[in-house]
Amino acid sequence: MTELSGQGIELVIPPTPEFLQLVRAVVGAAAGLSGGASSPLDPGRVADLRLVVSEAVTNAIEAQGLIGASDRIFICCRVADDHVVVEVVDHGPGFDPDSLPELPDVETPERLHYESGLGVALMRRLSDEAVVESGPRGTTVRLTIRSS
Amino acid sequence: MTELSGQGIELVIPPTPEFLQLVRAVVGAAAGLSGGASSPLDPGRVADLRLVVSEAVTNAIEAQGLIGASDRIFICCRVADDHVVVEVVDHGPGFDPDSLPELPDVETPERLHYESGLGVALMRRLSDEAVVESGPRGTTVRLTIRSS
Amino acid sequence: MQIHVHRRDLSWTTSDVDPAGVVLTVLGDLDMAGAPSLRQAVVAEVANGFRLVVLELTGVDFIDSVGLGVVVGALRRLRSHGGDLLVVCAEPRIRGVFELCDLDRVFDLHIDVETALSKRLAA
Amino acid sequence: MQIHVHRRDLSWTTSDVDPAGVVLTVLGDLDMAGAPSLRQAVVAEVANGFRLVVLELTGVDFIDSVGLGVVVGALRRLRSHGGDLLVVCAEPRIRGVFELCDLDRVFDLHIDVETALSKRLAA
Ligand SMILES: Nc1ncnc2c1ncn2[C@@H]1O[C@H](COP(=O)(O)OP(=O)(O)O)[C@@H](O)[C@H]1O
Ligand SMILES: Nc1ncnc2c1ncn2[C@@H]1O[C@H](COP(=O)(O)OP(=O)(O)O)[C@@H](O)[C@H]1O
Repeated sequence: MTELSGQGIELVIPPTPEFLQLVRAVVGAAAGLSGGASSPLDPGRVADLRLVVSEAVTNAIEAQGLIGASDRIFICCRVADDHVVVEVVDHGPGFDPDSLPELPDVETPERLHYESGLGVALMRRLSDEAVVESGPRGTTVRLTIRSS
Repeated sequence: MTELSGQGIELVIPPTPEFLQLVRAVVGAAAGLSGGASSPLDPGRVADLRLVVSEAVTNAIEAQGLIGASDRIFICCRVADDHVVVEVVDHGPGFDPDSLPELPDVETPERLHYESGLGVALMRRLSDEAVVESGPRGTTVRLTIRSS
Repeated sequence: MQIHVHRRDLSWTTSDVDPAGVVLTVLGDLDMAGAPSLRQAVVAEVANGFRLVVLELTGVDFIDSVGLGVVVGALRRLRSHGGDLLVVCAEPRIRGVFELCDLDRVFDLHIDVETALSKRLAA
Repeated sequence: MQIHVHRRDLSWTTSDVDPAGVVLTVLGDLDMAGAPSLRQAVVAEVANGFRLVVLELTGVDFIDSVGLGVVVGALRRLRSHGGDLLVVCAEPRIRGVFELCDLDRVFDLHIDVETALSKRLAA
């Protein structure tokens, strides 16, 4: 399915929020369990990994919800010597990550009207690499977290 | 891949014991999270499910270890109204579940020489259905746990 | 539901502070699955006339952008009713997520409920 | 490693019992990943001359057939050196796995270390 799908851990879940905690647990554990070798990531980077993956899967669930797509969401996680790569694949409507609206300045009163819109920024800030491939048939987000 | 692979949760892991705990966590959580609906299984049956799945995956890891097969092991879990079905697929050498040796009577001293050989019996005792499809290219174990 | 929200009237704890205050202690993972419970809890307190909510996040194991969104929404709701929201959060990992999103410039993140309330009294 | 094994000499606890006794308290999941640590711990105690091992499984969260196999192997090892193994396990779920395999006919499953030792003294 993807260039990663031949290695590491894979997880397929229904597109509902109840499974987010499970995804974080699996990815966090996989990052700590590279088949006997020790983890490339310290606990802080594992926490970052859990957060960015959670953001990506949340977006995948939201995107499929928008168009009522009940397809399951695919997550795979490959652990290398000094980094972890996670891919999240959905069948939502797709989007252009380069034309997302900006949030108002954080100290203005208008900012409080925005309860969303922080996920992609968090992914970009915490990942060493965040690649989005998106089209009308769905989105693949590939996140790389290196040891700090 | 299998008749179940279109639904529920799927997990693919490297064939090493470090991942057993993760498999139990995923299957236990999946049984409790049927996409918003409540679990068909009470906590005791979820514990049974975790045990039989752990036995099946342990055997899959052992079997692949015997022939040095590094293929990953596939686990899927489908949650229905009143039961959970789990399938474990390995690429080990296969076996005949109907011609396993019997253990000596539990109260004889010889019994203490057997540190293994209880897994398949446990799976059969705790599952409502345990189906083994096995051949030289691998084994699929399908375990059904009903609400008690 | 992946979170639990416990409530405790402030009037019950100390008479020095706003009697229309309440502490909401959140336990669990504040993500897309847990956020709705907290949102509902805040809506209910405001509807019941409470104007000071102390959000105690020390027992939160995980927070993401959806969880942050609920905290932002809670502040807006309280302010629009002339009230206020105080956030208590001792865990560096959770504080770090607020900081990453510059939300520490919107909320003071207090170490414990007592500190939050005493700073408010001093202000 | 998914389990921790803590050791405590019995001679240290009470002078009434076999001074060559040791309590091994196991914490975690006793499965194919955890079993080797326990097996090694028992082998080491026997090699060091201990002849009574009390296996304290109350902190075990999960046991499967591999875990049971290690307990059976531990009993055989101790008996073959003229020693004995006592199993302490209060948790019904863990006791249930022993019972499913009829291993409660091989081991008495004691409620706590004190009961295990006093039954042994009485015997
Ligand atoms: N996987 C995806 N599929 C489709 N659209 C997406 C996806 N991920 C993000 N988006 C779009 O990008 C927007 C911004 O995402 P994000 O920064 O995570 O904020 P939020 O999801 O809270 O709105 C979303 O509102 C959505 O329109
Ligand atoms: N997935 C499998 N592939 C190949 N052989 C298997 C598999 N599962 C079980 N077996 C065979 O059946 C035997 C009995 O299995 P089991 O009752 O689980 O005991 P144990 O695995 O402890 O020996 C194993 O020793 C092995 O030879």
